[in-house]
Amino acid sequence: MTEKNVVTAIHDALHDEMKADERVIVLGEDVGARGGVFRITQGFLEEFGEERVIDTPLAESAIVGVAIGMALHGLVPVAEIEFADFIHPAFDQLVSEAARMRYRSNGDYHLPMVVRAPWGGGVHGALYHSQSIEAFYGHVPGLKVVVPSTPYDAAGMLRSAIHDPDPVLFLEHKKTYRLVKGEVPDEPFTVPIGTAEVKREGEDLTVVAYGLMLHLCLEAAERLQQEHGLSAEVVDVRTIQPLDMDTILASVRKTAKAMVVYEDNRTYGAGAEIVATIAEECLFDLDAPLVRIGGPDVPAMGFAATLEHAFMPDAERIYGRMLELARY
Amino acid sequence: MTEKNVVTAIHDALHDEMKADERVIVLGEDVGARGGVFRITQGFLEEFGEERVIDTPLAESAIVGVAIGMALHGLVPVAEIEFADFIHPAFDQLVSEAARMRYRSNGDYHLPMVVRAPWGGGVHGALYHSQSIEAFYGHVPGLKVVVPSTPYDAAGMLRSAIHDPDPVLFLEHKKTYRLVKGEVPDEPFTVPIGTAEVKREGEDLTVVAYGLMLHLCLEAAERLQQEHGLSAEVVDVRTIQPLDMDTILASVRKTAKAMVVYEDNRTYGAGAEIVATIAEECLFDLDAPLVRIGGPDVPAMGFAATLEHAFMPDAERIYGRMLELARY
Amino acid sequence: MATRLSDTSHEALGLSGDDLLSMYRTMVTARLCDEAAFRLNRQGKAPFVVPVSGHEGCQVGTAWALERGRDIWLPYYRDVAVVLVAGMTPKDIFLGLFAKADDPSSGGRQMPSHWGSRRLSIISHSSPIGTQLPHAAGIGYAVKYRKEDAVVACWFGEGATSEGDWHEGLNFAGIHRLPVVFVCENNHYAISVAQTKQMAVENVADRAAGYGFPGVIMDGNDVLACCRVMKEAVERARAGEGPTLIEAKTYRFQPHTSDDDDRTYRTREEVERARHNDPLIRFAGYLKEHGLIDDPGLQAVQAELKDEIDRQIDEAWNAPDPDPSTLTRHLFAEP
Amino acid sequence: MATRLSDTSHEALGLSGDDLLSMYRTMVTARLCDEAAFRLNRQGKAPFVVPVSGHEGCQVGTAWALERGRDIWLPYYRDVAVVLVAGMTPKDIFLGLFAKADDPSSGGRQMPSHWGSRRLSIISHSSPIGTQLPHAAGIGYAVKYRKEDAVVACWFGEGATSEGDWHEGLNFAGIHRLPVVFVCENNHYAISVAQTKQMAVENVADRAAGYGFPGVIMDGNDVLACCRVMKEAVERARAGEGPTLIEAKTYRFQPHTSDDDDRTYRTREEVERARHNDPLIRFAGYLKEHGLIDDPGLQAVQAELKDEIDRQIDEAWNAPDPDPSTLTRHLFAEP
Ligand SMILES: Cc1ncc(C[n+]2csc(CCOP(=O)(O)OP(=O)(O)O)c2C)c(N)n1
Ligand SMILES: Cc1ncc(C[n+]2csc(CCOP(=O)(O)OP(=O)(O)O)c2C)c(N)n1
Ligand SMILES: [Mg+2]
Ligand SMILES: [Mg+2]
Repeated sequence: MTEKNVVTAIHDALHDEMKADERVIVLGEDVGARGGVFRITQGFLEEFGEERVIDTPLAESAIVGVAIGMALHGLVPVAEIEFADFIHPAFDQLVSEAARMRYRSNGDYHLPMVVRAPWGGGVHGALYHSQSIEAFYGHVPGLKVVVPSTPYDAAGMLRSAIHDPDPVLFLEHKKTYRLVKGEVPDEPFTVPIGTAEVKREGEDLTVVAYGLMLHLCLEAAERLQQEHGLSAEVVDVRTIQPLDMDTILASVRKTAKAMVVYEDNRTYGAGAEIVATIAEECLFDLDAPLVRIGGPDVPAMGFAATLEHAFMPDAERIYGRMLELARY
Repeated sequence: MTEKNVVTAIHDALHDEMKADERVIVLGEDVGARGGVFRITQGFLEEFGEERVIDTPLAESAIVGVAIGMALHGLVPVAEIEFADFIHPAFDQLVSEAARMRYRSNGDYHLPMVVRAPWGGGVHGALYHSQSIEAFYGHVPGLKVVVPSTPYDAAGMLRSAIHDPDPVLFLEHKKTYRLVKGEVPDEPFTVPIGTAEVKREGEDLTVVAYGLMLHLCLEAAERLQQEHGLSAEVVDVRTIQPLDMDTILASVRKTAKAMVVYEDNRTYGAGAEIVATIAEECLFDLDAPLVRIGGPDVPAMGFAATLEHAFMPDAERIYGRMLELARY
Repeated sequence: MATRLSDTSHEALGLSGDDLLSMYRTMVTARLCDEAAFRLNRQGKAPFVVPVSGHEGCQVGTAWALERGRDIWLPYYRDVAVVLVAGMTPKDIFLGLFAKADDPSSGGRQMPSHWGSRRLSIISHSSPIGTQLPHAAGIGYAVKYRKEDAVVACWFGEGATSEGDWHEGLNFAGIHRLPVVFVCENNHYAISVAQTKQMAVENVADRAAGYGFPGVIMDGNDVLACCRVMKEAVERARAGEGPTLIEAKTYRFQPHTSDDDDRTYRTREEVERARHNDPLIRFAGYLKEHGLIDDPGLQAVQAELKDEIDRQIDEAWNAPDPDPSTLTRHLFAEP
Repeated sequence: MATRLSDTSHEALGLSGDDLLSMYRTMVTARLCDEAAFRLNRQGKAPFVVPVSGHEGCQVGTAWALERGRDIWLPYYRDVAVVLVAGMTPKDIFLGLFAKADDPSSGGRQMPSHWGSRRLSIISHSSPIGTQLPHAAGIGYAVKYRKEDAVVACWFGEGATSEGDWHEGLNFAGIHRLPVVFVCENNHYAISVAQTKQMAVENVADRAAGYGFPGVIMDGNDVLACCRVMKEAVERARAGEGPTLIEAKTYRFQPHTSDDDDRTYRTREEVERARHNDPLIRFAGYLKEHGLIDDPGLQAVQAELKDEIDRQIDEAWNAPDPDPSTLTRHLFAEP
């Protein structure tokens, strides 16, 4: 075990996978000499060479489309989109191509490939370096979409993603990169895609979250315990698609109250699906209305600190709603 | 009043708007000599000339991006995407540009533009000519997304869209094009964007739908009335974004039971938001669990008739669930 | 004299008389598949047909320069004749047309003429135009990375050249000098949109210079010219010299698909004029000139192939439909 | 002799000595804004800076050929000097740097250097690279449709040329012969990615042929050369002769942004070498050669402009922040 931040955990896992398997290659903007703008691929060019560490032209549709071609012909590409905000030009390649290759060929072809993208706000990223994109891609059958939030999960799920025979969109919350630290095993290990995890056990309400919000919820849950002796069960979604509703529903059935917290624009966000499924599956187990906390429905957070703060759900507000719900 | 099908209603409304205002122009693939693959712009080239009826290259990102430029400089472009399935290459232009121009310029610029796209299945369209795309775009603050389902609404909402100072994604269900007929006023009229409508009044349950599904729900409601004397209130969503939850919630409060029907992939679909909001806003008014009927979570319907039928929610299945819910 | 010149030309290409006859049979097969498909369409047995007629020359000519079992094919929907060269049978094509469970491309999931077969190294493609260009580049990269000597060939219409993906795919292939041949079947229309509304240049091939590799224009109705140009491009690719963009000037004789009405956008005279350049007639003339076949022989080929195709159509027609329960299969790897 | 040649050149361009001094002052202003911004960044007062240094020559040279109040500007983030020519003040720029409520581009919503102003006909742009190319074409179409004589100018780095939108935008402009000038500021890097990994050609301008209009290469560090080439392109556009793609070869002296560390991808020697071609030094030399200014004069300009900029920075710094309640405004038209 070594204590690592999220960047190091991802760097190391990717490094080990590249070392273990020549089929694994990385491609993206600035992944070479620069080692990635967030330093995920630092040192890779020197160690693995230009053929396996490809600085691509500024062309996201090609990054994904070329990765598809590589995956069709025996490689395991790990593509990086510099910021999740810039994945949109590749929307068609992801939705129409990557997600459908296996299905449309009736199982004849498949695509072992990963697309990594740093997402999320709280980093002075303004309108185009702060976005949440998981709801768009969660809605695409044929794509797996993961949102690990700890160094352990990030390392373990990246390994699973690379080993997965199907395309995985691997979303890394930028704000957690250096903020969140944790123990990571030194030996290879995996965390399965498609499983949520109870990150904190509790009795009085269930809080469902992922990304940076998970950490704010854990913080608020701790405070709720200390200040009021109320215990919140915090479930980390971890995988947006396929969504592990079993774990979420089990928790809600236990606590009878549920709240979902996400940073993305609230309307039609991922939290809608979670709340809707709870409402369908265990409506009569509930002791309180369901609660969603999401970002406001504006394009994204502003650059001005005042506007960024006004956008992001914060621990204080989450805490307030948790207390209210627990006491309902 | 004249009885028209949806194609004719849209054709006529667009024609009148072009006639009334020289700023209105249409652009898209095959909109000129061919009059559009669905004949929406038939005769336009002859009447309005090449300058106002632009056959574009096969490049959706440019179609939307060029329309943005036109809207920035005094025109009111009505862009056609040949099939909604092919709008994905323009995702970035819609999400990052069209939806954000007003917001990012702090109100300095705005974009009076419409993007029309035929969507939906049941037309032997297979994986790439049958898709539902409303959930992707409904999640984009700054875009209005409408889904009229009758000739009257299509004509009235298209006029509203063209008069709207902000970008509107105007979705036309292909299967309704020639199937659905109805009376349309001969004089110009509008139907406001952002309002749902109760298309059939009822007491025993609320059914929320749009597109082709609306018509299947109305059919099933009629049968429910005739065979069981149970009355379903059918709400036509009409506008996906901004969503008129007031009308929907009022109906649910009245009937205490709700079901949402949509053709799109079920998970993370538009129905999730509607159900989630009902669960948040009137949980304790409900006498039965909330019900969602959506398409299966596979990329799209197959070309084989067997696969297409297996995908599409049909009137029989909707009827069955309505009966079950009404009797709950 | 003419004879000798032509002689040189096909022999210089390393093609025997049998090869030529075999090429001709493939072209005729493609044409007959079209005719049968439209007949079935009128009978209500085939809801959607994508015709190839007019493109057989450039398709067979270019495809012939590749090797089955070695090279990789990325055709587009118009490429009936390309997939025949790649190893599909008329039965395969009609299994797709009828959306049968055994359709090798997609098991009846995709529209007809959306090709794919792992066994034959035909890469599955979709309907959105132009998306396969980056795939071709990626496959080319993998071929080079794995030090294989395969060549990747990617076909598309001139309409596809307007898409951003087209640009991005060619640019990537150029940067890494990948073993990819890009083949444009320029029939001057994207459905109804004439070439002049698609681009301000006469030749798609002129764009190759902007990607750092050669662009070559050829008469798409001259099957041997196409084969020669393609062979050179394939050799360049195999020798590690990078991609080539080749452009075949051709024409589509039928409407865009069975859903189209081409009378709205092109005159019957224009279509008739184009038929004078029918690649089949021209190639038949070449074969006769070289004494490889005579008129009765041509008729016999036609009749024989027609019978064989009809037999295969019957087989395809009687094959089972996809089981509706398979709708949810093959989303991800199955346990 | 050299003097005379140069004389001809600026006079042939219709530029007076005052014009040249005015151009020079704009270039110095841009450079000084950079220096101030980095200083503020180190002081923790400006979290994000996008430098212009090195690009002042091609920016002022090209922008000068347009007319305020008549023409339309689509700059990209590097274009501090372009927006100065278009009418923004240093104060405007620093209001943006500090994300103040009065930032004319976005009221503090966007990152610094994301320009826009309806009053000045500067079209608002976003961060995603290359998206403004189709906008430029669309504006050009509207200009032509409305029979105006405005010219649309669109600036971008060579990195942008790899995006599909770039291709689609130029293609559309070519087809309709729109009054658009496309200006590539080729500094040979897209962040860390060297030009050779972005394209297999030496000149972006070579791609213009594929869109049916001229491509012109120029020394981006020679402000008058840039002005001449741009003037010709603007005249062509105004005369209804369609677009031009012009390419300025230049260099970026600073890291990509204040978040970048360019030592990871280019040597200090390379940067030093490029500084020998500093457009400011070269232009100062030209002015001195023509007796338009002397060394004390240059120093005086520098000092005067620095004071003025510092004053404007103070004003900007003291301006109010955006009210958080405005977060939800301007999503749609307000009643
Ligand atoms: C992205 C996308 N946009 C639009 C369409 C609709 N469409 C199908 S074929 C076609 C024309 C293609 O023309 P071209 O590439 O020249 O090929 P051809 O049919 O002439 O052989 C169009 C516009 C599509 N399939 N995909
Ligand atoms: C679509 C998109 N992808 C990636 C980025 C990240 N990015 C910002 S600037 C840049 C490099 C741009 O290079 P170039 O166009 O040459 O302009 P320069 O900065 O050299 O002036 C990149 C990759 C982005 N902003 N948008
Ligand atoms: Mg064509
Ligand atoms: Mg650059």
